[in-house]
Amino acid sequence: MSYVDVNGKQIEVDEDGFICDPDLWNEEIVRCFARLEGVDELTDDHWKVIHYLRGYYRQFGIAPMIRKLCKETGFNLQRIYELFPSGPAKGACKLAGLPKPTGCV
Amino acid sequence: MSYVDVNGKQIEVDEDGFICDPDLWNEEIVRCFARLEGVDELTDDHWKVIHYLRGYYRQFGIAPMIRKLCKETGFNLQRIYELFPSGPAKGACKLAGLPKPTGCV
Amino acid sequence: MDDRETPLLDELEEGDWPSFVAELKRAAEKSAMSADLLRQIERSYADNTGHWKRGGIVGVRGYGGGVVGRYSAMPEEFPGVKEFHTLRVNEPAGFYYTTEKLRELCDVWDKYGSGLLNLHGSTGDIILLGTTTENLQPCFDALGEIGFDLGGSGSAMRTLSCCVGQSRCEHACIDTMDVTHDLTMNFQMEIHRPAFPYKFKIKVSGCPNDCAAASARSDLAIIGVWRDAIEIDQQGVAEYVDEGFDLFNRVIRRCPTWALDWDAEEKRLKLTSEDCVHCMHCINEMPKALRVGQERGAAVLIGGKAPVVKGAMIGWVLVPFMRLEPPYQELKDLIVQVTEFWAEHGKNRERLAELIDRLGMPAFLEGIGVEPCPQMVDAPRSNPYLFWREEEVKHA
Amino acid sequence: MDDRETPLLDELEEGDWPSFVAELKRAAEKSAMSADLLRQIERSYADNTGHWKRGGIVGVRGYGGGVVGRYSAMPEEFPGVKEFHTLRVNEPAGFYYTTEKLRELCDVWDKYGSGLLNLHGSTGDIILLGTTTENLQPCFDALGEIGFDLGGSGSAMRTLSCCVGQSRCEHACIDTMDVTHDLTMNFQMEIHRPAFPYKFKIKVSGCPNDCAAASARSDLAIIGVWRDAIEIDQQGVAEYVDEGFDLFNRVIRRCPTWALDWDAEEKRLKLTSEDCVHCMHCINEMPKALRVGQERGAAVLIGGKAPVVKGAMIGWVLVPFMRLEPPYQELKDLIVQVTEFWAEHGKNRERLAELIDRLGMPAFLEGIGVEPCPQMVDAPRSNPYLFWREEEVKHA
Amino acid sequence: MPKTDFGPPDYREMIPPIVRENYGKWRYHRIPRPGVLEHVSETGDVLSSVRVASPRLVSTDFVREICEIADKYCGGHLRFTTRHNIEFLVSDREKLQPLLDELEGRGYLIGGVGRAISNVVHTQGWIHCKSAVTDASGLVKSIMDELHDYYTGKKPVPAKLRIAVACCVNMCGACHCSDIAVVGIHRRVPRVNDDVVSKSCEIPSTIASCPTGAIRPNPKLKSITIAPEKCMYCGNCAAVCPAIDVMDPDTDGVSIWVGGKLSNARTTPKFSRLAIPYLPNHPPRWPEVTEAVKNLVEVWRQRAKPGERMGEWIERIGWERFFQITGIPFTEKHIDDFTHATTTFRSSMQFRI
Amino acid sequence: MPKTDFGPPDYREMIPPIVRENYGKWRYHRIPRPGVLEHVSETGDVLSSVRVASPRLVSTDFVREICEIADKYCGGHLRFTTRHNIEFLVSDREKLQPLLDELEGRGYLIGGVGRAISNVVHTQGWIHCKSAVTDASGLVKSIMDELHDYYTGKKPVPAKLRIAVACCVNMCGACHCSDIAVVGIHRRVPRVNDDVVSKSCEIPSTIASCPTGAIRPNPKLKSITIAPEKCMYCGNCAAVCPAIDVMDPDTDGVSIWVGGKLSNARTTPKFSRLAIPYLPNHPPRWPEVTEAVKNLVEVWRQRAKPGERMGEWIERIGWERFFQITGIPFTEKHIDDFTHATTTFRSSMQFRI
Ligand code: SRM
Ligand code: SRM
Ligand code: SRM
Ligand code: SRM
Ligand code: SF4
Ligand code: SF4
Ligand code: SF4
Ligand code: SF4
Ligand code: SF4
Ligand code: SF4
Ligand code: SF4
Ligand code: SF4
Repeated sequence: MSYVDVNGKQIEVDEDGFICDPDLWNEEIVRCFARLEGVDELTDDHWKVIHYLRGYYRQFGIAPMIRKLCKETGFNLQRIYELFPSGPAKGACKLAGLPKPTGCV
Repeated sequence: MSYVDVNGKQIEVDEDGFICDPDLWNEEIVRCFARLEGVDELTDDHWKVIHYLRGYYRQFGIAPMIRKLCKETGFNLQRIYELFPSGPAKGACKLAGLPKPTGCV
Repeated sequence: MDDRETPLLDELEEGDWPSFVAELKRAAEKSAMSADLLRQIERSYADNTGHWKRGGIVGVRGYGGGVVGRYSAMPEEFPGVKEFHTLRVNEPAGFYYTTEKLRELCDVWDKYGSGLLNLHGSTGDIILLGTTTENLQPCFDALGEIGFDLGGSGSAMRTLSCCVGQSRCEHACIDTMDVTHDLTMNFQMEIHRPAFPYKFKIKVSGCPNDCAAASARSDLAIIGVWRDAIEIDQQGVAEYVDEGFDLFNRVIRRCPTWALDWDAEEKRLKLTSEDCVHCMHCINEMPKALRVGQERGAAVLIGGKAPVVKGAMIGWVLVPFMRLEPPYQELKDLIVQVTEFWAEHGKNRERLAELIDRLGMPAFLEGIGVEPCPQMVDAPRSNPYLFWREEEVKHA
Repeated sequence: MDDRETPLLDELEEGDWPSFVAELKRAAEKSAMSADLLRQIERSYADNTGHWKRGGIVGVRGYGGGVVGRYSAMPEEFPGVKEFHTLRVNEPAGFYYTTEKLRELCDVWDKYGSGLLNLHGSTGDIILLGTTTENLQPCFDALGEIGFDLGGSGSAMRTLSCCVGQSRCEHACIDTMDVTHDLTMNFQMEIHRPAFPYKFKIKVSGCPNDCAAASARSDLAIIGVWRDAIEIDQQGVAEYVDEGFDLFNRVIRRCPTWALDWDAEEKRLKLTSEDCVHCMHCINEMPKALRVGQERGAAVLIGGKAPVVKGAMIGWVLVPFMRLEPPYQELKDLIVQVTEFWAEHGKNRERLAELIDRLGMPAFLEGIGVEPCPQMVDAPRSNPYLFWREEEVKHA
Repeated sequence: MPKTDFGPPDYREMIPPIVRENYGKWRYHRIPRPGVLEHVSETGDVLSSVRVASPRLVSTDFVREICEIADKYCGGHLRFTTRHNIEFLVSDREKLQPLLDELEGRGYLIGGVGRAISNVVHTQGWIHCKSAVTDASGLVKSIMDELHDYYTGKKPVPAKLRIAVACCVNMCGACHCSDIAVVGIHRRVPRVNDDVVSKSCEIPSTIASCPTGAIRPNPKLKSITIAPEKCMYCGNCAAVCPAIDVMDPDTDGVSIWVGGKLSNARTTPKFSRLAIPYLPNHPPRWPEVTEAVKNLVEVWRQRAKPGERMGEWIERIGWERFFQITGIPFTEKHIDDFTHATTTFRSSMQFRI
Repeated sequence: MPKTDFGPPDYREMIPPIVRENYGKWRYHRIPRPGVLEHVSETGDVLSSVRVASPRLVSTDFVREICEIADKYCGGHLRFTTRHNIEFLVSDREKLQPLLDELEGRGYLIGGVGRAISNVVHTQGWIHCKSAVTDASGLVKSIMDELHDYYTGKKPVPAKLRIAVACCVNMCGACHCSDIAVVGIHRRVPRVNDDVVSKSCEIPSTIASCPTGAIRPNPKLKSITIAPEKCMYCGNCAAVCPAIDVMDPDTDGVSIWVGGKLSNARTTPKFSRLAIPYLPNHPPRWPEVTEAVKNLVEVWRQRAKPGERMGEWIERIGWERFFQITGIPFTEKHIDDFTHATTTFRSSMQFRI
């Protein structure tokens, strides 16, 4: 396991940079992760996606399917990749503090 | 629908003589039904079967399978027919105030 | 009864095929019940729907089945069929009768019932069609006098039936009628006092032609088969060929496993016996020349049934070969094993096939103590979802 | 690297079949990653188990897939494979290469990765086996320079692949390579940015021989077929026969529908074309004399997949015949219809076949607007459990 | 206690002497004329069995009549077949022709043997069953009035053809494995009387009775609810629970199934498959059903090879062509969507286009 | 933004001139010697393809080596087959024999064409996959070291034979439709780390991932529980949830499946069927597996008719005899008990006793 320094706090993440204890998640962590994922500025659109993901996960215990994410946020897939260049799973879910999605490889 | 006179009370039964409203069931009814089913005297053994049937029905919402009935009461099939000459379904269940069993015809 | 009362049914008196309406009328002349039956049926034809009530649990003393209760839904209009129960009467094996016995039966039935009957019901019973609750017991008693007992109904072992077998068929590998009669006598308790999760049917066919339709209609089918080579009378075959019989197209090419070949020079039919799957086709086509082998016995198939609930099934091979000689102990033991397991694990109204489907064939086989064999399957499993018992894995 | 470090693997350098261990060693000479890979594999051989961690979500910017992340479970011991991700590189249709292109690829891979690769992965990709997270992006960029893009991974449309088709096969009813390339270009978005419930595979075979194994390994298989009669060069057939070819046993008898017959007098092969089910057998056996017909197109089969979760499937006929000419619009529309329906109704990790199994084929067909046809089934349903739409019943 | 468990008459007392003497000794048989089987024993004895159609639903007088005939020609013995035909068993060769003459004189139909259409296995229908969607006896009579020439052998057919009729999907016959099966079906979701459910229904059994899991408990009403989109009207719930009604004369109908068989000859036993999902239920003559059955028989009769049963013929020509030739439309209803549906989908390129 | 979505190299730039010129014009082919295909075009052109075995897992130097050969004899063109063989494409007839000589000289195996065993389709194994029960590459090498004579044509076989190896039941190949398939299997119920589940598992997905419904939620621990009697160790839950571990070197093993195929020639595509449920996982040479595969090949080779593939041969002689001849015991494991099990039970009297 490795650690990411978030304003001095050591946050444990797995090899892929996903947070190990989702309970530790907070907005500062997002900002820090964002930089690592190539997101320079966190806009409202970013937050919309992040909040949607967290809400969905809290309710259903799983990450939404991408199609659902697009539908509910109103962003098409292209736009999601603009917001999160490493994609919804590697990018958005990671920032939202979700467990690694189970979509297949 | 027809009615059976139980000590002056008219109890509604279907063509087969099964009680229409199981909530009306009581021991007097049993005694009356018993006569109609050719059971001359209600012994402890009879009551054991009847109480078992009612208990099971209350718990599971269905009549027990015959095999279960035999096992739990300790009476073999032969004995059940001695107690209730018209058999466990037509005889015992009817006396116990259960709905008509769904075993096939 | 007035002829014009049944204009719709009357149409079914026309035509060459024997008419059940004629029979209804014949009975109606003697029986008020039958007359009302005729009227109620006419009403069904007019309304396009049946007029019987659901339910009907009636019977005779000491038995849990053998009678199907039936009440008219329009008893005021058709009082004769207010109660119109049928008695299922166990047929003699092979459906053979002396006219004397049949007449006795008719007399009893004219006395206690509608005078209408089915020869036979599709399970095999003689169906005495329509009597009152009151008449059930006396009718049963009178039947007993002439040697007719009731058959099965409800969650019981049902009346057995069989093909004509050795009594009139050259193909019979087993004595179907004797097996049927013997099992029937042996399982009287199971037939008359329902104690199973659901119905349980047994039928017996003498060979794979399955003239008793056993594999589709019985939870346990007993079907005769042999395991040595087909007996070939080469002279007989040559005669067929000489008479212009198209051996190649009628037989050789249609053998499912190409087990046969014709040696034109030697005028010999060659059989690769290990390829023969006992389909009967060649024997059926040339009964004068070919004959089932000498090592005879039966296979036991299980699970045949109609569509409800999990879909229709055609019986599955449980035992590919079993010798069958009186007193058929091995067979009886197997039936007990199977029904015991089912009675123990089956749910209410769950047929044997459905139980096996739910628990898995391996679990069932283990439960009844039968060894797996390749004849049981068309092909081994294709999915990798294998179970392992703890002992097996530990030793590895 | 010391030879005695890998005694177990060394045994696999013996024998005539080309050795992957030799390849590992060749790569290990140049690459520290490969050297550690070799060591870790040796350890696996000793321990009887793999030493990779689960998980691994890494990639390149702008894509959601194309890389399979992999981390060693023993990074201290084998630091070279601490990160050991594979890049799935989309192969050119038909697996044809110029040596120039292959060399360029090798150069890039020696620079950024382990120097080990699979030609090819079983989906069809070039699998570049092992690089670090850091090197992913530069490697991808360098691949782009030489014209290699990534293929699919994750819940995406996967890299397509096909048989050699018209480029080298006389049986090809469609231009498999062009279809593959065209679809690949058309569906770049779906390949690179996973947005489906699960993986979705497409493979293309030129005829029912299915040399791309499409029907077993693709959610949507495109398989060439014709619908007029097989072209018969009678002269050619006669030559086969004259040369002693056993026409009856090798062809006529093995045609699954007995569509062929040999007229020995006229020396003509007679084809009952309506009986031909395009199995290819006769054409395969006599390629010099028989040929697929002229009205050519493809069938589309859906649902092929491996065992997990509901069991393995072989593709089911969805469209029995479709003409396939560029720009393949009908086919593309169909693919969009199918994937849209699946994306809309499928659950996470539910393959197309599993969705159809869950909802029923009739509901699926209605959903994608394809008319039912008898080619879709081996036989119509046998259970009486039919659904009726309200409109249908009302009009009755 | 009354006498019980004594079982049926012993067959040994029912069989005629010739059968007793040649039991297990029959060598072969031939069919000298339609409707007659001639079994030859290794003892040299010859037994002629004359097969005659029966409506199955008969009066005692009918029985007495056939007994009378059997007394006259068969030494007082007769039998019935597993398909409900009557068989007169003639051991005295002299009596065969007179028997045939008398039977014909009385209007009996002789046939059903060998390559023929035999009697129809059927069920109770409106005569006695509470579940009957249609009337089996009436359907059989209507159909066989059209087809009896194939029974008597006046018109030859390529092979045995077994027809079965069932008045509901319980299929109290071997409909599911018949060359042609006629089955009554419902098409409307059952109506539930909640009040009666709460009193006389074993709710768990009723829920378990539904093949497609369409039934949910409705605890509020102490009743159950049927999900209409899941219900395919099999009526099994109505068999289990008296408070459920599935009958509906307006929408009930008849379906037709083809290609089943049971013998193992050549091909293994086969299920019947859906041909026509719905035809109207039109007593007393069911013209649509009769017509459809006749069409199926005719199409088969004219095209099958000798010895080829319905299902074998269809498999040879392919279901694609079966639908084309018969003119029956292929619809989404023909595609299975029950438990094992996927195993019936075509997983190959072997089809006709 | 970097360049994206430009797709693979265009095949038109990859194919050799002879292919470009004869695209769609090939008339027939013949197999002049094992491992060589000769395609004849309607233009008269002849293309010889020389097929050579590849370990599939190769180094860049290997690739450079084959490129060098292709430059010398094939104008700088080559291709790979769908089963990972290398094909050298020779348009200049003169160069064919020298190419063959050079290949043989360098120790390449030429073969896999026509009636032969071709290359083994296989998977990553311990080389790269986290799910690998066994090592695919090692198994392939061990098996093919025994069978290469059937690849090169030194020993002829009756028909094509396709072998596939997969390191787990995900079967990343077409194992499920191969003449012989070798598949790694687990035999122990996975272990669950409840603590990790609660943190990094999508519980609903994990529950849904189990084919047999063995997984239940365990709300108390915010985790899940596996019912051991329902689990058949497929490992799918472990693929979905990082907290589940199914690996167990002590009990893991290898299974063997036979009789699958994919072509539509003669018979329709078939699934492979279980032959041997378990053999030990014995690297580096897997003697038990190698032996078993060889036995299967030999038995088939000696008994099948010309042109008869493994599954066709088995179906002709019957599974009963297959088990008898191969000496493989038939056990309860061979009897299906998954969803469509009942459709695989023998519903006929057609069997060998
Ligand atoms: C009388 C008979 C039809 C006939 O006219 O021949 C018959 C009549 C009934 N059958 Fe049957 N079955 C009859 C043979 C069959 C057969 C054929 C056989 O036994 O060979 C089958 C198919 C084989 C099988 O058992 O699967 C059959 C499958 C059913 C089923 C569906 C069972 C299933 O598992 O799918 C039911 C439904 C039920 O049990 O609730 C049923 C239920 C019924 C009931 C009892 C319906 C009911 O609940 O009231 C029918 C009573 C009709 C009546 O009022 O008399 N009957 N039933 C047959 C019995 C006659 C006899 O004893 O000889
Ligand atoms: C690399 C490859 C095997 C190979 O050595 O060739 C492969 C490797 C993996 N497959 Fe596969 N599959 C590969 C072709 C296949 C195929 C064959 C095909 O595509 O033609 C199949 C069967 C067809 C199918 O898709 O059903 C296949 C069926 C699976 C499955 C089971 C899917 C199912 O629905 O049954 C999984 C399980 C999963 O998705 O979690 C799977 C999962 C995997 C994973 C991603 C396992 C994992 O979760 O880590 C493997 C990654 C190994 C690694 O570390 O690189 N792989 N996988 C193949 C991809 C190479 C390529 O892109 O060219
Ligand atoms: C009398 C009867 C047995 C009984 O105990 O009652 C019987 C008797 C004979 N059957 Fe049968 N079968 C009888 C019902 C059946 C049934 C069951 C059914 O129809 O419900 C079958 C299975 C039907 C199916 O496959 O769907 C049946 C399938 C056969 C076959 C196989 C035909 C085929 O090619 O598929 C033969 C062989 C033959 O006819 O060549 C056969 C042959 C025979 C032979 C020739 C056997 C013999 O040598 O005596 C008998 C005369 C045949 C005939 O009628 O053409 N019997 N036979 C049954 C007469 C029924 C009827 O009245 O029509
Ligand atoms: C090169 C290749 C296509 C490609 O794009 O790479 C190919 C090429 C040819 N196949 Fe194939 N098949 C190729 C994989 C397949 C596959 C797929 C697989 O194995 O994964 C199949 C389906 C396998 C199966 O059924 O399980 C396949 C089933 C066939 C068949 C059917 C054989 C049969 O009787 O079942 C033929 C016809 C024949 O050989 O007579 C065939 C015929 C041919 C012909 C003769 C076609 C032609 O006229 O050019 C080619 C040479 C055959 C040969 O190698 O004997 N090809 N062929 C593949 C070579 C694979 C290899 O390296 O061995
Ligand atoms: S099943 Fe066989 S033994 Fe019985 S009557 Fe038919 S042909 Fe004869
Ligand atoms: S009984 Fe059937 S399988 Fe056996 S040889 Fe005769 S036709 Fe062939
Ligand atoms: S699938 Fe057909 S077209 Fe393609 S290579 Fe094979 S034989 Fe040729
Ligand atoms: S392609 Fe197949 S089905 Fe068609 S004629 Fe040739 S062998 Fe027969
Ligand atoms: S088929 Fe249905 S309606 Fe007819 S008798 Fe059987 S249960 Fe009754
Ligand atoms: S009719 Fe059949 S499908 Fe409909 S609810 Fe009742 S049992 Fe279920
Ligand atoms: S078969 Fe299993 S272990 Fe092998 S590569 Fe595929 S997923 Fe990995
Ligand atoms: S290993 Fe497979 S069967 Fe066992 S719990 Fe996991 S998913 Fe279910």
